[in-house]
Amino acid sequence: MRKTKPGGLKQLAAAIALMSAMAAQAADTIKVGVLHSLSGTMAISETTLKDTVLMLIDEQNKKGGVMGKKLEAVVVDPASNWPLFAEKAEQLLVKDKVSVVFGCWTSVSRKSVLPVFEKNNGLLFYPVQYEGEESSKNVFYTGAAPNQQAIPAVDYLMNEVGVKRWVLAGTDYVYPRTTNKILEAYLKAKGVKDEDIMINYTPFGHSNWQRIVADIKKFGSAGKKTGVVSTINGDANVPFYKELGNQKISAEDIPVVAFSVGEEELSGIDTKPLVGHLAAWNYFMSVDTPANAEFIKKWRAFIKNNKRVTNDPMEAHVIGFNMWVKAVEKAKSTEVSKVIDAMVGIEVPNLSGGTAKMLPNHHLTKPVLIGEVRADGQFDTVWQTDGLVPGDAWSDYLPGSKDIEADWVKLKCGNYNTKTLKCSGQNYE
Amino acid sequence: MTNLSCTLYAVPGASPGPPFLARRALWWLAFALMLGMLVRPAAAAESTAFEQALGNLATTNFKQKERAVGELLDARHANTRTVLNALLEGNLYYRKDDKRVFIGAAQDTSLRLQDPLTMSDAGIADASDCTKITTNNQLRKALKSALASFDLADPDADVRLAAVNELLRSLDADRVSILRARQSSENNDAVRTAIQTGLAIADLDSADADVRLAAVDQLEGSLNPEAFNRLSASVARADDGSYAEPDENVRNAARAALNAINNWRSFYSTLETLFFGLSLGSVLVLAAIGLAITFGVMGVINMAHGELMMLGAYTTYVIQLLMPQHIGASVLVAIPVAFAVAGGVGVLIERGVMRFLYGRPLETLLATFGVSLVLQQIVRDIFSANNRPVETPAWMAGSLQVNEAFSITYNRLYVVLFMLIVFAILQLVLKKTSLGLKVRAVAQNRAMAKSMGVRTEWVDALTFGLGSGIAGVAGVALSQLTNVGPNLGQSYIIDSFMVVVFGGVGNLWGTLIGGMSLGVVNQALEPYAGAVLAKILVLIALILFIQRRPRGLFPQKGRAAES
Amino acid sequence: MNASTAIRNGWQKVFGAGARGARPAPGDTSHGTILYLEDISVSFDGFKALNALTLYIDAGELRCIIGPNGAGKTTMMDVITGKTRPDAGSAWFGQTTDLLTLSEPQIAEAGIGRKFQKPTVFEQHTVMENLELAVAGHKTLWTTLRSPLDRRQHERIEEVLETIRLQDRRSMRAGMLSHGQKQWLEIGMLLAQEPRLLLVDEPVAGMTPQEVERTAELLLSLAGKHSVMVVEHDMDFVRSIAHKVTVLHEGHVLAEGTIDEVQNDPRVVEVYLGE
Amino acid sequence: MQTSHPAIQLLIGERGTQVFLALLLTVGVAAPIMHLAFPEGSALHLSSYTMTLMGKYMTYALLAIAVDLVWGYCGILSLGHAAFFALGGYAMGMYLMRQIGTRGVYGDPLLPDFMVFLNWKELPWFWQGFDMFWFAALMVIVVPGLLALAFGWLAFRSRVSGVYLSIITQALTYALMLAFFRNDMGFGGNNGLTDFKDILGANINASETRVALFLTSAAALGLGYLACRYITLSRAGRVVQAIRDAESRTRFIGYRVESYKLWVFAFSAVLAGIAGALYVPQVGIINPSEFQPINSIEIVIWVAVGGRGTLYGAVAGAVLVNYAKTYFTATIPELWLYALGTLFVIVTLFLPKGVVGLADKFALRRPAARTVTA
Repeated sequence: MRKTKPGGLKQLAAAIALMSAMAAQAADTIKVGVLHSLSGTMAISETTLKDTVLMLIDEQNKKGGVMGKKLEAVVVDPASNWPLFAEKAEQLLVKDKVSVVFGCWTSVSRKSVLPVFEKNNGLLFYPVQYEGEESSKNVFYTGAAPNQQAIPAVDYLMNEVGVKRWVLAGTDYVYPRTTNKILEAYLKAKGVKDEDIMINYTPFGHSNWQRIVADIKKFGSAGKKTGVVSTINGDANVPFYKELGNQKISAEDIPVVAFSVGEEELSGIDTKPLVGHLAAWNYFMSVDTPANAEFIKKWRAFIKNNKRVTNDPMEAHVIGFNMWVKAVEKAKSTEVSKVIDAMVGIEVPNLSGGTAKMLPNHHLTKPVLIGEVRADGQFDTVWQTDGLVPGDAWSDYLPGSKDIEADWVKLKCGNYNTKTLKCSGQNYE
Repeated sequence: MTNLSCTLYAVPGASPGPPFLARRALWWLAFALMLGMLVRPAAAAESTAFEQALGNLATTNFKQKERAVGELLDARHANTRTVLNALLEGNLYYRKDDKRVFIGAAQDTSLRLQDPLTMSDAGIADASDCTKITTNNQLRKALKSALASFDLADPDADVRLAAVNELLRSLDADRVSILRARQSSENNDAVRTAIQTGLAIADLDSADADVRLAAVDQLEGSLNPEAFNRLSASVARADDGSYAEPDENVRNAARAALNAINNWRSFYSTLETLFFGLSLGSVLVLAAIGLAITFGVMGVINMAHGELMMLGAYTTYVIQLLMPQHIGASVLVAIPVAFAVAGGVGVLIERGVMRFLYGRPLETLLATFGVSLVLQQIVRDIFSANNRPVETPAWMAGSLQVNEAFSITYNRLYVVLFMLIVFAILQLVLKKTSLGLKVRAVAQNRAMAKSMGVRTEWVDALTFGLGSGIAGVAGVALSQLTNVGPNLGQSYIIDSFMVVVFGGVGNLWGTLIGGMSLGVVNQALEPYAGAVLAKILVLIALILFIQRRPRGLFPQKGRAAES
Repeated sequence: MNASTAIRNGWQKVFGAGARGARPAPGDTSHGTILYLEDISVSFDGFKALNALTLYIDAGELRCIIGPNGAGKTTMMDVITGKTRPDAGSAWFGQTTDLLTLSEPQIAEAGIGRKFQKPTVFEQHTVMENLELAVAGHKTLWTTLRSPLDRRQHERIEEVLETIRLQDRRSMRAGMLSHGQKQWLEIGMLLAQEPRLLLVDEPVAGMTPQEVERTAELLLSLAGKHSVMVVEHDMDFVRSIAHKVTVLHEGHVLAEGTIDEVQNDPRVVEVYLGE
Repeated sequence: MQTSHPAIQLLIGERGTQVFLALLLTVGVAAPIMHLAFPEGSALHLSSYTMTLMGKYMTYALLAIAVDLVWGYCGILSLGHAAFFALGGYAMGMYLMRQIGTRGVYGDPLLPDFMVFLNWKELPWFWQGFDMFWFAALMVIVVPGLLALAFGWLAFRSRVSGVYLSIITQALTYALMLAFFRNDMGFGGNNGLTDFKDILGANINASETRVALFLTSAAALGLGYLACRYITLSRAGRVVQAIRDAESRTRFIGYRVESYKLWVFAFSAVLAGIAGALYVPQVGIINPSEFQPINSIEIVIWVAVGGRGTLYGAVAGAVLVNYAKTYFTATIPELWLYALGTLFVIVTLFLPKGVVGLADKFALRRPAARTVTA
């Protein structure tokens, strides 16, 4: 709050006029909630997404807003604190009465706000690749499901690189656990033996990788081509890759394919030891399309930094935001129920030259790209799926979920059991 | 020629890939060796094949690129090696309009082109008109393998050794014969041993039991993992009760060899664990030692200690930004600068906040916690919430390969040494300088020191600055091991306090020995319990230890300490 | 002490089990001696604070202990009250109570009270509360939590207040008292505890001459009913109260006797003059 | 003249206590009425968001009281009280998880969702019984209490004190955090326990349930306050404060210091556990980050900001700091750490007795609380 300088009544009057004008305008805006951590451990990843949403809102307002109304961002800081996520979500929905929320990164933050969104009939766009096993009426998942990231990546290693021995290394939380469970089942279905799979979990922020990397090296010296599938989260990656480099494990010997390392993370890493290691995403900044070039230009202008990078979750927000705008215009209302109904089937162009379509299970169709890390922190796409892969909320490779289906159009259910013909979870009565 | 190679590629089962390419490179080399000279063909036919192969590189399809590399080798052109090298290093481009391939040197937004056929200058082109011919892992491996066979006759023994090791990565009959040919003329011991190991591994497949036996003898004591794999395989019993190795004598010899190898392996793995422990311990000690001063000597519960380390790490980053051409020296320059920055901030904290709080140790916790929040946010505002990339200088990358079962990574080794140096200097400062004397005097009896003319305020500020400065120096070391971001401090503060308390507050030796033993115990447990459980067990052990010895490993003794 | 008794003792220390149960009457003085210290040695980092110290206190006796700085006076008191465990030797309270096996509160409960060299009263508490804390009675958590003081205890506190002449300061925080008053309060706390053996460390330091006089009277009046051990530097004060004086030097007893005997002992003279 | 029975002094005596109890009563009565009786949109309507927030603050306040009892009165600086809070929360969370029944996403009647995806076939032994409320409620008290007893017995018996004690309490909560983060432990790993449906048969998100939870929190806070006040006013309370000021002196008068410390510590842990149990249904999630060492430090900071050694100060600190957090993170999300950090520094430097110390200064010639006891 700036104080009005004691410069006379004129200024004061002007200020009052301005404020009342703002108030008048505020009444006529559509509020958009931004629920990303700006402090604490997750600020590293989430601050960028907050800026992305602000840029998208800015762009949209330049185009005249939505349905003739300006958009107004309501930014809060849940501070990487999971209960605070729920509190802030409730504040956005109940107090600020926002029409839509873009937010969350970690699974636990999403799980924390989920009941709040369902209770208050809110609308959340969740932009990060995640473990699946969820489909809520009030959430649209614009990041990748496991079948849009993990399985194609393993296919690539198996078929193109010839990997026979697998290390599944991850941070000990839900996303890696689930992903590895799916991958383990998938690999076994493909005939990989137990002794050729090594699974390892480490705590958040693990920094002493000497032992584990030495173990991977030993595991990889058994005469079969070995690959590492890494679901190691955020901060633990830097020391992991450093240790790999220092113990002279090159990408040619033991390639590591990561699902949580993107351009943003690489911009904080000395990339020399990583060159050649792989990442699987649905978007790379290096993708050579006009839409992407345009987006990068706008982003750099908005953030006033000519070196800032873009990444996959940002693209997810771009897609999600554009879809929401389209859905609102289609429904001619920002009312959440109407927008939810209008969302399914909406198509918007993604940044890699294809089209993202919202599916009845509230997931997207996405291309899958495998890239090798370059020395400059970008990725060379070395492989990509032929077409778009539809996101699968419930994995076909997990015993608990293979019979479950999500369909918010026909079944009106996020977890319909095709065996028992029952819907449990959100719409359970 | 082209036709011929086409038919060659059509052979079913000849999977494209590294061995395939390398084999041809080897044939070529064998041919050259037989002639006793490097081939210098200037014949037109070869040039044509070479040119065609080059043209095939102008693609985004990696399979096609691999084939083109094969063709390049087949062309046996004098410039093959140069082109392959350029491809490996990412200096090969093709012009978008006519798909002609050039070796390019980037100059800002333009490229200086060189014609690979004639090695003559081909002018300057705009970078956007050319496309870089990218490689992937498989292609790079193939290239390296192909280039290795060129290096086998290199005058530098290290290059030859690397080449032999490269060839050993995937042995086949062709390579074996090349290595056998090379064996006699090789005069370097290390290279010859490597060749012999490779040949012995190959000899395990011999039809002659005596040759196999000799090979097993040769491999006894070898730490080559491939040797171990092959020996293990030879004595493994198949489902039908038969052995891969039919001869009983050879099997027994192989078992004996395996025993010996296993003994060595477990010996080296113990050494490895010990080193892992010491290096983890060094990190703990480095992180804790500044705290041992501010907390142990001054009694300030400095929650901002982690943030002071963070400042040191960011200082390293800034120094690297300032001297991008001298990354190798930047880390060394960063050490004194980080000391000054963190120490200066420490003095500011002391003068601004701490000096009002002496005698109220618990309130220092509150105030420094507030300071730590502010420092974090300042860094977040200046450098953004993202991690910052701190480069590892070349001299700190890689590892010291003691043998094939045991290597020590340089960065960890330097951290251990660095910690010892910091510790030694600190001991010297505290024991041999007048500042040290005053610091110890104030720590023991503030009032008495004051009445004897020691300017306690000045000593307090310098002591706090010293502890903070050392935290900054620790931050430089951490920048080489982990993320440089606003949360860096948070992840070390708890561990630091535990080390100081475990060692005994106010005792630097306690901190050293405490940190080292916690590191070693943690690493010794990790193979059995996993990383998380090992840490939990260490924490529980710490709790139980403190209740056995309520004042840490080296308690302060005497009547003063009792009250 | 074997492991199981160690654990049991630890358990009792913490939970106070058996505190209200039957215990042998401590300080059985049927042989006329209340404190036996035999061959006690204590060392800190190689420095011998006590060196084979042997000392007996009779029941009802008022004994003064003198000695130069570092003679081991305070350490001796620490040993008696359980604060410091000796490296060797034995310490018995009467014939039946082995002090070396008891914790500080058990020793206090057995009937040994102590006044420290530096007056240590509870400065945040009022004078009254200080005495309430000290007054004899069950001191387990359950009792103190559940019930206020009984009538007898209140009477005792009133008596003590009168003795130490702090009646009109009863509601004042102890931290606000003058140095001398603090000394008195601490003595009062000692009295309220109703110990059988009082260890008094430099009771008159910082007192006015009148106060010193009154303290001497008080200590003399205590002797007979209680046993009192006084450590003091002030020789006039010692002369005014002492029947028997013990001189400590370098951790052991140098001389023992009446004040005149001691003052004429050449070894004592040498120790004091040498200082 | 004579110290009156502490029970009588509970409600009279300190002005701070009177103010606190009056406020608690007002809020406790007014908030539910404003929430239920006035329709949404009315100026007097209180949203469930605000009410839940207030309920959350109350559990924090109870936690702060618990810490104040051990730190402010007994001088034990526990930097591990978040562990007891979280354990109480987990006990309640386990009950709530069991109430989900077949409404989980996988529809398993017995196993919570996270166990289904970990492929667990049966309920682990330590989850047995948590389908019954009384059992869970008992565990809310027993688990933190027993842990505190065991830990305290080890620590106090061997006279671990000062920073050594503080650091091993940190080690305790740190170890628990790492353990609970492990998915193999069977407490849901990083995601913890969430997506609760019912409590005692009532929909946990319904307004009436929220009111009931709010009232329970208010009652727990009130009762917890009075219990602590009773303890501090009793003779035992004076012994406890004597231990804080001069531990070895207290020992020489004949008090079993270890025993006092242990039971105060355990009682405080139980209070923290109860606070945690009330916290969880209101915020809807419990996860291992509640065990974070930094959380425990924060609690101590609430107490210090409010005013150590006065129970109402602890309450004031908890509410003030958390309100500041709520307010700042919404209004100045980019700057709130500066605000909070500076607040801590300022309070330490200029308000050594916390904000209630400041309030006392302004209350003119108020008779000292202690003199009232005479």
